[in-house]
Amino acid sequence: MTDQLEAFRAETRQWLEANCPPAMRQPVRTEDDACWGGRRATFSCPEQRQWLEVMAERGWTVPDWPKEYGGGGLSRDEARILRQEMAALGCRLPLSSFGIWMLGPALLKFGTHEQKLEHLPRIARGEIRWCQGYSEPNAGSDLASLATRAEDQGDHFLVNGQKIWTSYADKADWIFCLVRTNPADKHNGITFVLFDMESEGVSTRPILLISGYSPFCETFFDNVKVPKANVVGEINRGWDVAKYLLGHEREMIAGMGGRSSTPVSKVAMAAIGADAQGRLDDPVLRARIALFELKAQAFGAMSERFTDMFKAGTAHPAQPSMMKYYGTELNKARHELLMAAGGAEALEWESEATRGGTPARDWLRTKANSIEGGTSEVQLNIIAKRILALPGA
Amino acid sequence: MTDQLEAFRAETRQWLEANCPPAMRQPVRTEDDACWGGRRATFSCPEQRQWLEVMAERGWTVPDWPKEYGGGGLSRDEARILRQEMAALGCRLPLSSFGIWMLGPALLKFGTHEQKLEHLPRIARGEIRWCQGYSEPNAGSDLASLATRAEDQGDHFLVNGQKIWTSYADKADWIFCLVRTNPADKHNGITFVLFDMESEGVSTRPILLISGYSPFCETFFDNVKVPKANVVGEINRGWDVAKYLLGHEREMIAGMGGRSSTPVSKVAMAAIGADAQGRLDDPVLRARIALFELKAQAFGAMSERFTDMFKAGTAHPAQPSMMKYYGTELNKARHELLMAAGGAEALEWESEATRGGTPARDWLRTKANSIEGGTSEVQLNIIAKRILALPGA
Amino acid sequence: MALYLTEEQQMLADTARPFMAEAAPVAHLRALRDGNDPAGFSRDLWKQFAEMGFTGVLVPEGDGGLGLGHVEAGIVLEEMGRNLSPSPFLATSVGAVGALADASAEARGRWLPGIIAGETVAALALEEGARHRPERVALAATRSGNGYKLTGAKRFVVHGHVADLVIVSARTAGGADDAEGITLFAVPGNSKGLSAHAERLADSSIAARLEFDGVEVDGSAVIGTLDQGMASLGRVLGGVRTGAAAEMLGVASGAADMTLGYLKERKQFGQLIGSFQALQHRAAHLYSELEVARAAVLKAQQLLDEGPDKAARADRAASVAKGMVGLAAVLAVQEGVQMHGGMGMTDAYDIGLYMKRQRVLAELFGDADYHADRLARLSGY
Amino acid sequence: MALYLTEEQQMLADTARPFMAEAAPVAHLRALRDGNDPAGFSRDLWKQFAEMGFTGVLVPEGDGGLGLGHVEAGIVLEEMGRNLSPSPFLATSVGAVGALADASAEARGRWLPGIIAGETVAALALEEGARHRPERVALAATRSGNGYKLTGAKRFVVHGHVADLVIVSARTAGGADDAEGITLFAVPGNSKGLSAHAERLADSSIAARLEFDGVEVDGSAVIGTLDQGMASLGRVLGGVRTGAAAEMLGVASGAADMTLGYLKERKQFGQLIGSFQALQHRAAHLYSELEVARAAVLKAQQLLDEGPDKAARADRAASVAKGMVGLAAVLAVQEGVQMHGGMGMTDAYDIGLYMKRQRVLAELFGDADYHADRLARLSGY
Repeated sequence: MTDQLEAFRAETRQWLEANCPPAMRQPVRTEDDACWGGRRATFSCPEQRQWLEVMAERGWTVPDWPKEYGGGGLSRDEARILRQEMAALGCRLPLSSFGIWMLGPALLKFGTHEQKLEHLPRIARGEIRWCQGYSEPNAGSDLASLATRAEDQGDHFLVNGQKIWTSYADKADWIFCLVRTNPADKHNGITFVLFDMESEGVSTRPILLISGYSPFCETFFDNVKVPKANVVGEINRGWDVAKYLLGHEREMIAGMGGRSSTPVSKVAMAAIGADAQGRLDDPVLRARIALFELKAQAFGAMSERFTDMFKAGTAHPAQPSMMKYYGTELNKARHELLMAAGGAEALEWESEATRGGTPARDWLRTKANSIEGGTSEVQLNIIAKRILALPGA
Repeated sequence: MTDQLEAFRAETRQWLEANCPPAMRQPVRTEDDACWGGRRATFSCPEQRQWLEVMAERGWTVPDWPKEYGGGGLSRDEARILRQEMAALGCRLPLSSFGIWMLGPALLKFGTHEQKLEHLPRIARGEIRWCQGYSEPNAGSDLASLATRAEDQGDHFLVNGQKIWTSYADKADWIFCLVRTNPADKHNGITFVLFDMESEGVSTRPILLISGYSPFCETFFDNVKVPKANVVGEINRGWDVAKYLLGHEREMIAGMGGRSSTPVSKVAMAAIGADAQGRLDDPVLRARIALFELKAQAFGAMSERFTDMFKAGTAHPAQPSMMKYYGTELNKARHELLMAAGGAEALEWESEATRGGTPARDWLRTKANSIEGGTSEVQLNIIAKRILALPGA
Repeated sequence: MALYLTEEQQMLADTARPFMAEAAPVAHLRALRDGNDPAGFSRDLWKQFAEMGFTGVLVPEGDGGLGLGHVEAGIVLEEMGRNLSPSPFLATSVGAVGALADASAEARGRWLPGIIAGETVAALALEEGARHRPERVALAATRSGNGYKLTGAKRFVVHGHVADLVIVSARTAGGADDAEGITLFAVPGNSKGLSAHAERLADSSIAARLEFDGVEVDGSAVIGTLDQGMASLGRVLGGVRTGAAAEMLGVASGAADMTLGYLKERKQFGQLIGSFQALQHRAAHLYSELEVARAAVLKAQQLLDEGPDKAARADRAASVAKGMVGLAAVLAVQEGVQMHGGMGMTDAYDIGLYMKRQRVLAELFGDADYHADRLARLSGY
Repeated sequence: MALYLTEEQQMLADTARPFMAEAAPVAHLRALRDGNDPAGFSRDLWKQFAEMGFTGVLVPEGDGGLGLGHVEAGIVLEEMGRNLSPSPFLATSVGAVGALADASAEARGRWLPGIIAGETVAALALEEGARHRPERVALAATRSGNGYKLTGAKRFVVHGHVADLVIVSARTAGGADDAEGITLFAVPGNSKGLSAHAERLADSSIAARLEFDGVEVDGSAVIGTLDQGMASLGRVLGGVRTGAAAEMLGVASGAADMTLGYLKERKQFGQLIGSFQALQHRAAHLYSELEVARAAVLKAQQLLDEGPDKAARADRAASVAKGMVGLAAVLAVQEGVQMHGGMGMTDAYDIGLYMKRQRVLAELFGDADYHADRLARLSGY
């Protein structure tokens, strides 16, 4: 077994070295610099398209999906080895996709064989770009209070309403979406449906964020026809699918906390310099950074532990809430320190020196970390109730 | 007017210089080192008794109370001048007394002429030591849920129940006490009564605190007879008196935050020393102290502002809650830093070098600051409701 | 002096508040930003400031101003902060006016009337590194005939690219880290050899990097005593630190008020979110921090206004004010954005603009880290 | 290695937990304290530790021990912390055993059997100032015949007044601040010239100031290489810092559990106080901090157990663990006392004892301030 895996590792490395173009071994700088695929896919360079194609060919955009649905059919160990070897070479993800990260796992668990065959291979090849229709303007943290109506018309639903925070809805081809099919039952009146964003009655409007970017949209549905064959799971049981997906999303976001990034202290030393004793020449900031980095390193261990326990199936089911809460708050704290460390220059919004205001825009962007995917307050409620078993008010 | 005040200042200084014994110009070290008076008064030295007597003679133990009740009859300005001159000479308070700080103001506002004549002069002269019977074991922050019963027996009440946190009840002569006279009405069923601690059926048990001291008692009432003449205010309206007193207590505690004390940095420099650049040789601790002292100095300004606004009658009536909350939390933070600054030596519990464990015991004592007189949580509730007008849950 | 506003000061506040809310509300900032205004502020508004008497609030009556103090200047600044009103008021009417108090009669006669009239805009060129280090001055001023020649660069000069007058700290003796040997100069913005590279900041204000390539000024440009500029500079910094604190306090108060309003109108899980105790306690804590910050600001302003006798105390109090407001205000905007939830992340809501402005004001003239450290150094630890 | 306990380690935990809860619960500490016990711990309990195999957990099998690692030692320490069990385990079975790994065969033969048998108690004499500064060593060891003569003083030597063996850091070359020139010695507690001044600490443990007045030891007392003691000392510190972190984690977990229990039984305003959202959020936050601290401790333990290859990483991880637990545990005991209200202030309730023990453990081998600074220095900033 181990010999087999070592052989797989060697082959994989060789193949990656031969097939991953050097341009695709550079870090991704912005969300737009990643490859998102779709009907209207744009590629930042020819190598990006090439990399997507060779990886999709092997099913390695989704290494652990079954081969019949366009996946690589790799075992968990093989998939891990592929990830490790890609990381070792610095290979970019060939495809960034909500289809892979979110819809795929839900379809694999709740979809019919027909639905899997129709959607999964196109996701794997990056042919269809998906977006997620969950949040609504008046729902917020209380997601299940969603109001977008789906009227039963026999073989189809007629969908009316509005979604918000749909990531890249203006660039997506299809949407997976929660709609209300029974107004009388909050949780058991929700259905999980899929439909084409080119359907009549769908329109989108990008939302300008405080960071100056517009990764999200408002999305409007005006008498949109959705065939009943596009229901995933049972009618009125969409909340089960949604919860499964949310758990998945939380883990993903939680996992991001552990990724390595330039230590704040390095940024600070570059901008501020050292004193005669070799210490950062800003004593109070230095102390705040030191206490932060202590916590960040401890959280690095926590991320490792969470991953290990999650794999072993021994993590508390609500543990992702803790990871999400702590990781996002830490990331916000990190960017506050980075702004202090950068001083006046970090305040620049458009300058070349800051690559178009990257420090300030990233800092503002992180403020959403503790809001999207369930606010910090919601995570604390979950920890209090589900882990600590504290009583309801 | 100003001339008159200046003359008063000069006389006062002269009198204090002539009459305040040098031993009474040393700072008070512990609560026991202060003069508490009472039937069983003990004096740490003859000067302490002498100082009480000469001050009581002039009514200056309670400078702004009316002369007919044993006070000094001073105007607000004169009383301020007296305080300033005492502070300038370092004169101790001649008398520490809950009778002065708490009961007196309540009697002056709610008492009958007879009650004032009976009690106030003895308070002023330190003849009777008072304690306060408010808290009960099952009430805590929800003070008004008190259960100590007072049964109407015509000319007297029969009191049964238990109080807790009665300061120095084992040393007090009389108690002012909240009792329940109507179990059907939470707030309008409470009566404020006074009685002698030597009454039959009263017993006390000191509570050992984590600091190793026992300033508080549990106090038990077993069929204690309390004449109706000892009711302050109306029967069943004792909550009004209590609220008035609590506000008074909160102000007093709030005011304590502003008192000057050795800066943490001085203690730290003495224990740890300076580095080559003259900075405290513990860089992260130094930063934490610096951020603390910044806040403490800002709070010093706040104390000044609160006092000024309070005098001018423009402070929000719930502002003492903010002062109490912030001041006590700050004081706890201060003692955490003092413990760090003192290092291993500050951990000593009985040593001579620490004057019997003063740093550690004081540190532990401050933990009660945010509990007694209304917890921090209660203060935050009050601020949220009464100042910010946030809605009830 | 009682630590609250006098009746006259309260009257000024009652005038300044509606004026600013009408003349320069957040919509005014948005219009400048969306129109990509090259100055970053409105000269028309500056004229209106003059009509209100704000521009000369700190100019002595003998020089044609109102002869009022830092408390009054702070009232204007707080309302600017509350409305995010872009204005050269802090640099000009507090900073430059403060510096010119030590300048020659000639320089005062040259600059003050324009400032009072709302025609002259000034900038402060005091920084050379990424962080606030006013005592590190490398820009050199060398003797040249009857005057001086200035060579070097300054950074983070807010609206320095359009300033008519630039107050510059320059080295006339000693090394870059010496407190001695610094001299302040009043340099015309249109001087030969002075060039500006302007950059928009996160809050849509514009700051410049100024290059001094042998800029020549005559002797009347010297402010205060040659080589002893730290005295004037210290006084100027006391004023602008306190002023920036007042403005940032306005930003924080505006953000907190907006957030409180949101807590009282937004429903989640069938309840007003302001009824959730966890949010109530956080709001109450924030309120407390802001009250403490307000007291610290007023204390510094009053001490500054008490004149030279209180200079040392005022100097410390300015650091307490700037540092304390820095701590309280960052909490106000962070809680503001978080409590607004997703809405708080959108450019359409104003709360994000408060976060940006707070960040810039926190950095300006030293943040809480700087001032905590400064107080520690002044206290000998 | 996966960052959770192996089955064997979990089994040890399942054994240690009931043992400690029965043999050395908080009542055991109270009995020692109220009886004013002169040692501050029970020799009987130490014998029981030996019977359980705990005393030799880190002693190699070749020397008669269990040959297990810091994860296993940490399991014992965590349960000690949870029960506030006073024991010389950390100093003896982690500290001294760690030091003796570098000692002569003679010294190992002399001390290890007694330790394993629960007959020998060791103390660590590493501090000379108020705060943890292990690299500052002034206590001098000078050559004397075949051995050394030790002169100077050490502070904060936990149960140093009754120790059979004292591990001492001494200066054999260089100045007081030099990293070079330090040598570790294994000194018998009953040596001539060694005197102890014992002081009870806030948590009822007893620490001594040790005076070395020309204490003579022979060459076999030298641990590791002469003048190169920082290597051994560093390894010992890595072990005891991680061990103190594990014990403090137990203290914090015990305090948090007790507080959670109180939140679920205490009523105020007609509701369980644990139903108040503000307290729920604080409890959930505390839970998160403790989980993170737990991960940091286990990481450090595993790295220590991976041997010399991982020494540098383990050394940093120990600082992360000690610092992080310091931050989390102080929160646990503060929230514990506050949420217990007035009850938390009474000696009759245990929560205050947790606060005292936490404070002492936080100071021992460096607090969060020290370790944050140390990590910064190691990272070159």
